[in-house]
Amino acid sequence: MTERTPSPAVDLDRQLADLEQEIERLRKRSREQSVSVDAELGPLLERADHLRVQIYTNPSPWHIVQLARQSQRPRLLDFVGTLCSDVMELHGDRLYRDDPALLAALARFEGQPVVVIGHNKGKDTKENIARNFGMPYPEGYRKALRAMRLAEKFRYPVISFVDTPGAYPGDEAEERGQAEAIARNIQEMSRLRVPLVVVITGEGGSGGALAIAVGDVVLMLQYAVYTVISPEGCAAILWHDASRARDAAEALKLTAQDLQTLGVVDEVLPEPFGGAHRDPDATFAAVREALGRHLQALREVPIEILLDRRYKKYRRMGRILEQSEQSAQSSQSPRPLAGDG
Amino acid sequence: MTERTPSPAVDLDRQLADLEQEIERLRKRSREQSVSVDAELGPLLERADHLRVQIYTNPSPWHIVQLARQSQRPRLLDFVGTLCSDVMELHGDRLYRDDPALLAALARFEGQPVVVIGHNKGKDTKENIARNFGMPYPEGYRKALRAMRLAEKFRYPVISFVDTPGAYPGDEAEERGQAEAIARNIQEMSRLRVPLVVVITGEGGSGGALAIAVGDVVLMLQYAVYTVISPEGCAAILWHDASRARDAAEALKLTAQDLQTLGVVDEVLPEPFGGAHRDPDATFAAVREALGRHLQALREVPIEILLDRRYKKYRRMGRILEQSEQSAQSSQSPRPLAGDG
Amino acid sequence: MLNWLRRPKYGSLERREMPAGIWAKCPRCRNLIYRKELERNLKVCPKCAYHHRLTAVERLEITLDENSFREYDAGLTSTDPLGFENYPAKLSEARAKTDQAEAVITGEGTIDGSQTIIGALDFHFMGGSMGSAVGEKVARAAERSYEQRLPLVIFSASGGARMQEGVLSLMQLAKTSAAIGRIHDAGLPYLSVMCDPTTGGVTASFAFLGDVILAEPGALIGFAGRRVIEQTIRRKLPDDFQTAEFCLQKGLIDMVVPRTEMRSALARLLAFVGAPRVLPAAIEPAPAAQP
Amino acid sequence: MLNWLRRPKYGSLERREMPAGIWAKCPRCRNLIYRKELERNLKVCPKCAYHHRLTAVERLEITLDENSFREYDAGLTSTDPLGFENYPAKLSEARAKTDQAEAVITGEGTIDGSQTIIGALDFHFMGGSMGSAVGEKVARAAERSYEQRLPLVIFSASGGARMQEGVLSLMQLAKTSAAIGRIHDAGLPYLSVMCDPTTGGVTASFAFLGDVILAEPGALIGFAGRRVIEQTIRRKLPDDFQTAEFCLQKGLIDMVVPRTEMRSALARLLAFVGAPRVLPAAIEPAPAAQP
Ligand SMILES: [Zn+2]
Ligand SMILES: [Zn+2]
Repeated sequence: MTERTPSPAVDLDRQLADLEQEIERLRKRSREQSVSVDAELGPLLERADHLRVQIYTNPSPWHIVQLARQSQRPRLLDFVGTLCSDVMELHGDRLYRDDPALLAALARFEGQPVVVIGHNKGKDTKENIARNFGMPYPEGYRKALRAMRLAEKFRYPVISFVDTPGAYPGDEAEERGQAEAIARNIQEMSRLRVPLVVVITGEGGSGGALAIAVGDVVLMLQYAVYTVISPEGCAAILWHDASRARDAAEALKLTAQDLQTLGVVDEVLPEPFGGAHRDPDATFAAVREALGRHLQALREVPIEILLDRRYKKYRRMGRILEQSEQSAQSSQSPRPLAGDG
Repeated sequence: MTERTPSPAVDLDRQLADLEQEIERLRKRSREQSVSVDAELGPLLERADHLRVQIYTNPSPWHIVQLARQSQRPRLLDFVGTLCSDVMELHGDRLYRDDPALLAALARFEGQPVVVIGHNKGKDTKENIARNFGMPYPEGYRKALRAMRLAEKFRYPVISFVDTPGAYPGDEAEERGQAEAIARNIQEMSRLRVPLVVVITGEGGSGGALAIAVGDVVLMLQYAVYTVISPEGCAAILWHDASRARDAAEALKLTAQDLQTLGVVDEVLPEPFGGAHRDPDATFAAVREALGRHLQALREVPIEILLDRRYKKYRRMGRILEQSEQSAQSSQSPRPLAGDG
Repeated sequence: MLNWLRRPKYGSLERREMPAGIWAKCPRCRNLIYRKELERNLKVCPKCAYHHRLTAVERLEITLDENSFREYDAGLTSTDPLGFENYPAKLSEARAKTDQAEAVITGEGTIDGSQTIIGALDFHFMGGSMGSAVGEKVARAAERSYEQRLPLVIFSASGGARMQEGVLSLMQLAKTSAAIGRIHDAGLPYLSVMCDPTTGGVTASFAFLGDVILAEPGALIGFAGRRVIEQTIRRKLPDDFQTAEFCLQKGLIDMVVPRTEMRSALARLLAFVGAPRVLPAAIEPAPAAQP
Repeated sequence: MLNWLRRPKYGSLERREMPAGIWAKCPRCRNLIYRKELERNLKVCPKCAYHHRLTAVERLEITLDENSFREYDAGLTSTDPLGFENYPAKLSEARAKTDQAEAVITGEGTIDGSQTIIGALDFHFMGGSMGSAVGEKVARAAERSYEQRLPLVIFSASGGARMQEGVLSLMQLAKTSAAIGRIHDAGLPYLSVMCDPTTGGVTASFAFLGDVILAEPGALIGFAGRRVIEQTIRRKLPDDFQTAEFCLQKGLIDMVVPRTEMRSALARLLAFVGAPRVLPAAIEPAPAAQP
């Protein structure tokens, strides 16, 4: 994975993009010059369809990034509206503002009370502007924490839906403590005394996602992504070339499958061929089944054991090497260092 | 106390005000017309001195209001600077802003670690503008709560110095939840798991004072005041005449002595003749002695007992009447009411 | 309105929440509304949705299940601890005007079958101001919630602390907040409903300490008064300043709920937080017929 | 600087924090400073008080009592879990440049006699970025604080998460924050010191979770980068945006403490929170002379 030549999947993706460009060019010529291009177009369309099937069958990470960001992809309100009943939205952090980019609600899942939180991305420009494209301010995270404290008080599980490009990178968000709000949530979720189930449904954008994504169980839709930095941002920093986002998407290991392998995601929920938006009901059904199963199992775990498991789960994450010559000394018995001055 | 004629004390105070006006008039005439007014002035000055002694010996509530607001009166930083060592100021609510109207600090009192909070009034216009005349925004109260939580974590007592005209009545303070911040502090102080000693040193202005004035022991300087509404505000509402503030000061029972009688204040700390600013060291000594004595006593009380006492202390406050014909029924056994429809 | 809870007690004068007559003029839209229609609509203007202020009795009537209410501490009243000019006379006047002993009614009842402790402040009684008696009744309600492990619901409508009781009224902020603190410690739900107006000391204590805070549309909610703020900042405030909708946007309250939906919202919340259910007699199994 | 802690370990290259030479040019005031004077002044410019960045070793040297440091987990390093382009080479380069195995040094020591667990991030090592090893060492330090009932002090200097470890680096935010949460539960003090720069993932985890948060003057402190913010809001940011002083005013940190006073500030805080004291040998009572 360290080679810089595109993977076969990315290659397919680029072929498709080139083809689509060619098809569009042909169609434009046909319109402008009123000539028929069917003869040329036919094989191209066929080839494009074929490529699409190939891509959907085994989409590249970059293609999955596109699917995760897809504007028709089911959003938080679709999930909550379908999976929950008796939804009562809670507003505000009781400190500064109600942040429409983050939803907090009391609701019932399969008849049982739960607290639901989630990034509230919109489906169209108007919704997205109203909800800041699902990018919370600190007050969004603080509202989520307030809702989670209610869950803790009433001993109801928390279900968190993750779908954000990231925490909003604005000056006012910084001034009001974006970092503090995220850090606080992460810490408090690591010791919240109720079961926490996270579903990453679309974009899991770095700290802005993690701020509501610490859980006993982290589920992830097949074509969702979860990453420490956007592929574009990564490419810009590493190669000073945002257009190399495809390569970055490969390198970052941001797909559900990769993350399960890395131990970050507990279960990947299958999506319909072509993505969740092609058959939302099937997607909802998969989420419902997994949520029900995990909540049921978590309810039976005594809370101290649950907290200990949760702690150890995150405590294990990452890959380290303890060099043999030193680990025996350092890990078990700290030793003084020889100073040189 | 329901009569509307001024009390003797208020009367003295008015006589002095009239005399001082007359003296100033004479002196002005002497300056402007270069004439000697000594013959006229002598008896007036003598009479004024006499009146002052009478007033300081038994000051009226309105006069005590003036003493409490006196610009030369020792301020928070005087108390903390004199009574505490190793003062390390804490800043900010970790949410929005650092409020200079309210101080929070780690410090030592008689060598023991304590957390100090207090309204930070200034001594001159410049200081007062910087510190908003000791009128906190919500973030001031939230900073105080954060400091109290640290005290709770480290099991150190809290000393709170109260001296404010009130919580700042500005639009932004409202928008950021002034009421919520005060309510939260009051609730949390009622169950904070460390000893809490409050010293009302100057103006105890309503909810803005109470927000840091719930304590196991509430001490009050002799010429401090503590009131639900300013005398001016009370007069304006009751009589549509703010100039009747003297009468309101009488009616509101806002002096330390009155408040001890009402059970709101546990101990009145004597001030030097003429007020704390006439001999600050004596004032500091009185506060130091009382703080030391009460903290010592409170340290020996197991925390559950302390919390229970604190709860009961506030639970008892107020004067009620339970009407005999109903109280036997209502208080012990709720009864259904006869509906008329 | 349902009228099942109304009862004369200090009943010297007729009830006067609204001027008598067949027609009522809406103070917002100025339309003349047939009074019976207004009452049927829970005193919400059918033309402009203006929420007329309710008495505490009316509030309980439209919220609780019929005949489910048992009042607490009906005879508990404030005294005149400071000997404050005119206070006894004002108390008498308020009692005559409202038929109530004090500015809050507390008790227990059911909302759509969910058992709850409930309180309702009455703005018609000295502006719903909180003196010793209001504080005591609210604190006792909270303590009963604690002892009986029942939820607590409080409707606030108050101008603030009752200055005629001086600092003792301020101390009611501490008394009520401490009592609410206990029910939070016990993991019991407390729902606070802010009605027009909820200002001053009541906001700086129990009204803002709810697990969930609801408000009626258009309700004035704030700590400091508009005039004081305008004098302080030397600017005019916008019209919507300190309205329920404004507070919602500022993140200070959870929901703005129209009066006609309040009862069902509370019922859903109480069911959510697991209030004990009392089944209506009608659906309890009938005793087997004796042969 | 004191030099008592410096030691070659990955020692392939000379230390290069500042370009060699007798004179150093201050990047802020542009004055030429005699390098020895700069070192004596803890790398704070004597002309303009600019705080030059320190290595983790330098940080520990000027903070801890001489020879009091015992390092933890010195050999613990990140691997290349994603097979990320060039990452192994970058790690080698950083090791060569800094003589350190990773971007943080952790251990235990005393500050003016107060025992503490301590960590210092090193911006010179891949921008102080937090990968698995940095997260692990910080988490282990927190756990040792928990187990040994000792305070924890962490100096942060970091550009954020280490993207070459992908989401595993993001998970270090959760790992470290959870470990800090445990020491808060145990009532143990944690002091966080933010040095220039402290940004990104480190701010969104342990750096902002201190009981008391200190910062060096002028330190850059923030979550999102200035350029990203400016692109987002389409405005230029003021010069002081995201400085320590700015954060102090915004209520986000407790104190801005000059480097020359940091050791004594930490010592006072540790004494305040009751860190166990280790008396210097010199003032321990001498054994009685044998006759
Ligand atoms: Zn109307
Ligand atoms: Zn310089």
